[in-house]
Amino acid sequence: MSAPALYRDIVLEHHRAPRNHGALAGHTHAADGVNALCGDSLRLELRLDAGRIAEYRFRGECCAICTATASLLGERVLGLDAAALAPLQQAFEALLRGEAAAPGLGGLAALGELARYPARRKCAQLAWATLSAALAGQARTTTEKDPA
Amino acid sequence: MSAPALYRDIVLEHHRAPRNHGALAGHTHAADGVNALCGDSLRLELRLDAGRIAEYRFRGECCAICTATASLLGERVLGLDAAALAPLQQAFEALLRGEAAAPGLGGLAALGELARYPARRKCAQLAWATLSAALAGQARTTTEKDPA
Amino acid sequence: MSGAFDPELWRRDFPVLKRQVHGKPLVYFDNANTAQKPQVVIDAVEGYYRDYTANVARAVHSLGEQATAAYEGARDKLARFLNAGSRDQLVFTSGTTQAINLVAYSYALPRLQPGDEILVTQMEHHANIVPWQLVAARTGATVKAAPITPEGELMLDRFEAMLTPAVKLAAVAHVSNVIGTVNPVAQIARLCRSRGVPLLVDGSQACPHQRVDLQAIGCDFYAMTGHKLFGPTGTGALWARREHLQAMPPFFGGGEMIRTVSFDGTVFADPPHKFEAGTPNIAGFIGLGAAVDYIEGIGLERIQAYESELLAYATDALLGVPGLRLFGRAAHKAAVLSFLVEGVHAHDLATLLDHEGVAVRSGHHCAHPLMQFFGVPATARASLAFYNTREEVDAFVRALDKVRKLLA
Amino acid sequence: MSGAFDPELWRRDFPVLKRQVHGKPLVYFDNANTAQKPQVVIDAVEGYYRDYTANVARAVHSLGEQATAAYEGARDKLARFLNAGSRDQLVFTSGTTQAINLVAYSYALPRLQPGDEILVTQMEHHANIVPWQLVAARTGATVKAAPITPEGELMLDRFEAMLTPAVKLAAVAHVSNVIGTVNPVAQIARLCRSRGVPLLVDGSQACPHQRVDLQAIGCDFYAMTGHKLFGPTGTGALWARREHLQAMPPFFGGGEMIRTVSFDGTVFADPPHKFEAGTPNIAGFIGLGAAVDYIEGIGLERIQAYESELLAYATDALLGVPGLRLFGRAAHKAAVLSFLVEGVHAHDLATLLDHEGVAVRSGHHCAHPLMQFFGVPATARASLAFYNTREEVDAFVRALDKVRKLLA
Ligand SMILES: Cc1ncc(COP(=O)(O)O)c(C=O)c1O
Ligand SMILES: Cc1ncc(COP(=O)(O)O)c(C=O)c1O
Repeated sequence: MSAPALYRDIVLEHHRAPRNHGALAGHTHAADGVNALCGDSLRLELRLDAGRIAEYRFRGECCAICTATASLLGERVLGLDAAALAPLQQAFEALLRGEAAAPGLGGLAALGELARYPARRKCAQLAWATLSAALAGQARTTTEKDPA
Repeated sequence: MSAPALYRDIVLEHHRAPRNHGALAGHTHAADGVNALCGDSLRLELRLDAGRIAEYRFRGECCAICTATASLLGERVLGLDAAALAPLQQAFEALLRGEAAAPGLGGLAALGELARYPARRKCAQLAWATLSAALAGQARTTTEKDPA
Repeated sequence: MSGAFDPELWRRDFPVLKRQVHGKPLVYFDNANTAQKPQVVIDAVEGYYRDYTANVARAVHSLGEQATAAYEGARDKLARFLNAGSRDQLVFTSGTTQAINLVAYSYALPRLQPGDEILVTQMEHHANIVPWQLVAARTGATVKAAPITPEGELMLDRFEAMLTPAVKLAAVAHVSNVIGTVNPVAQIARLCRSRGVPLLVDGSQACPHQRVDLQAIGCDFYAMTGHKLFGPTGTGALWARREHLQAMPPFFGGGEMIRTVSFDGTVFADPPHKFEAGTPNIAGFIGLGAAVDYIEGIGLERIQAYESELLAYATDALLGVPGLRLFGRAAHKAAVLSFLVEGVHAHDLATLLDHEGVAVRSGHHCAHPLMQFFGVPATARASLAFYNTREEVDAFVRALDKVRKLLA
Repeated sequence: MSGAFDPELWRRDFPVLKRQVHGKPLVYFDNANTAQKPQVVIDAVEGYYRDYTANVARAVHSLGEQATAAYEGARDKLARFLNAGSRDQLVFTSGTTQAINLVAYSYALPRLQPGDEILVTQMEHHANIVPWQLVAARTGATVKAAPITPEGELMLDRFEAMLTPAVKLAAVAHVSNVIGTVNPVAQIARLCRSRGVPLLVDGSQACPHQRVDLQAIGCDFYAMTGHKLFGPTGTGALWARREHLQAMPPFFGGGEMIRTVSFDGTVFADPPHKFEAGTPNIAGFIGLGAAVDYIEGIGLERIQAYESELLAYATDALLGVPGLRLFGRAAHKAAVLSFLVEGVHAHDLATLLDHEGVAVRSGHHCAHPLMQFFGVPATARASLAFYNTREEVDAFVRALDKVRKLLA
């Protein structure tokens, strides 16, 4: 099977060998993200150090898109100031809507194909939502927003 | 306007000059029939003599089909034994379903066109229903059976 | 302006209008009952069944995504059409009847207390009376009706006086389906707001004939029907203020209106999906989206201008028919003409007009209280649309004349 | 027998089946979600819109009579199809969801008392759980679920033991939409009758695949959906015993469900119209009538025989896929196959199969409690119909293999 563009090599690679996978002892922030509609569930644990994301670990029962996003997201945000995430998330949402990838997105740009898969977007949004929740001190979040 | 067959001469004639129209002082049986769906309402008064319909009078706010039926029905049943009406009513119902007119129907056969006007059948059935109600000692009846 | 509006142009889009009835060209004057459908609507329905039949919101396969996009796209179109504020405030229903019942069961039923009142008007359709009676009967509330003038206009001062503290909900037709009266719903909404009474507007007869701007009206609930808006049967919508939709418990239980279900407890979805359990009328709503596009392509302002000229023409013509009584002479009126001809019953009128090709409705028009007000059991009703013409009005009046001569 | 059944013959009647998806011929295996429509159904819908669009039961003109005859004719057809006893026992609804909610609101809600119970099963669709939860929450009743075996069969002895005096209603799927289990509904109905417990059967998934004989089943209520029976969206029906329909108060208020309305009191129509307020989905039901004719033309017995062969073939083929787990192995089973492939999430399966032209559904299938029973958040599901073929099953398995190699 030639992989459809949504499952391009980088996505498959992060699905098979996710970076920053596992639990994080001594985390300062954490959240669970679930999407019962899809059946994705994600656990994210972070250690912040003076406002910066010093460590990032995730695990869960997720589809390939969700896993790859969580993995690519970790790579991208490690070392960033938590306050700097909002514009990045906006750029990612624009990508999902079909706009060209902003340069700052890094590896996350590989998920641009999702613009053509509206039903799968929440799979990628779950990692983001869980990150936001963890940073906001919410223990749980969901991307079960209704179809739009 | 050439009258459509439903409004054939005999029907129009009985609509314009209904027989046995009015009130009946000293009636032994009476009933009100209404059909709020159509807006027909009929008052029927009878005098029975030894089981026979000796007098028959009707009045009301009715459409031409209803008036003509009540008038033709009166002509047909005057003098009849009330117990003999059931087969006549069955023959009339068969007529409304599109079967050939039984010879016993007399002038009522003129209403056979109603087979092609399902929405108008209740207009003719109201006179029959009111007659049955009066004979059964019911004060009120209706042909608001649901469309079938 | 009306020189620019050529109904013949639009008639071509409606296959039924080419039809004959009893050998005569069809004159379809029963638009308030249900409207005819333009080819683009028929094509949209057919296109879904032919090319991408799939359920919505449940499938990640291509057909499912295509169906979902078209179905939810129809919601966007309708939201723009009605100036709904947000697409999430539009709940799809099977029609106005379901929309009003949704408010009755999910909004009114849990709130009503013995002694509470619901205020309607004397000119309402049964769909805007009976649901309130049903929930009133269960709660000990009562339904009362504001009176109308002999011309068929709502007595606004009386309505205002009846807005007592006991009134917990008011429900008013935007346009009467029997006599065409256009009620001043924005003004009524202001009255209700100032008394803290939520207002439902029954918009079934308004949407096809005038621009409906929900932001400008300012009501709490607005119910509409798709099949009268040149769309498919089995479609309609309830619009509501966001805070009501948030606060109301769900109505139907089932698929698509939940987040999670377990026997320990169930979490519901956000509006509008909270109120849309089960598989919706997907083909119908896709067709409704096409109907909205079609109407927008003509322009409701032009439709309204043309129809009010046609109404004036038809009113004059009818008043020339001897023995004809016209019901409803509101100053602000849609193109609906209820009438009777002396000595002729409404049903005979409708049957005999049909023999001349003219389709009008006869009966109580699901508005018994209004019939009682006029003191008649039934009327005949001619209700016009933008694809009707003066020539059709002429044919109608000629046919009326024949009927009158035959029967009266 | 199956030599006589040539699916290729029937495939021609379904325009969608000629379609390609991502450049591959469409293999539509999402029939339990919604079924494809034969041309005769599409034509019936289009014919109404093109030739005789009119409202039903309200008009005496020709279009109205034609529409009413076609609409009520569909009721006759469906009544015969289900051996309903009488056409008056069939209430048209927008689908199974509305049918079950009608029973919940009009039958259960007025009867339930604190402490009462409603008995369902672990394999129900949300449409047969959430309505009962909603009315239970309002009345102080509770909903309990009879367990199933690991094979996905209802534990009948446990069901029987749970039929305690507190149980005021039982509600059971005829066929599971997730695992295809065919429940012994006639036997369940006997159990319920002997305890005096009314039984509702959710027939959504049964009607398209086997002969449903309501007289033989002996339940109290039966709910079905038209769009899964190759008919239009927005159609369905509730069948009920006559005494229930007589005793139940109306549900929706509005036009067509009344005799007379006044502010002093309203008199309701007889069933089924008592429960059919407002303008129905006329085009939809006319299409459903055509769907019933179409299915009768093939014969449900032949359909069932063919589908069970196809199920055996598909089951064998799937069990040959390494790492594949099949959910539900009931002895009596319809052609529905829920599965997961080790290391592959259901959603990735569905997306990648779609790229090979194969439409399956992934998710919880509106059956969270059943997912919880199997301990998985979601499955992929292939659900077959009589127009599916062995060649399609082969293509599906080849596609599965590719997906597995790509992801696992
Ligand atoms: C078993 C079962 N019950 C109920 C439903 C709900 O049917 P509908 O969505 O047509 O109302 C479905 C279909 O999704 C089903 O499979
Ligand atoms: C004013 C009014 N309200 C409500 C309705 C009911 O609409 P529907 O039958 O589409 O539910 C109608 C149409 O018959 C109407 O004219």
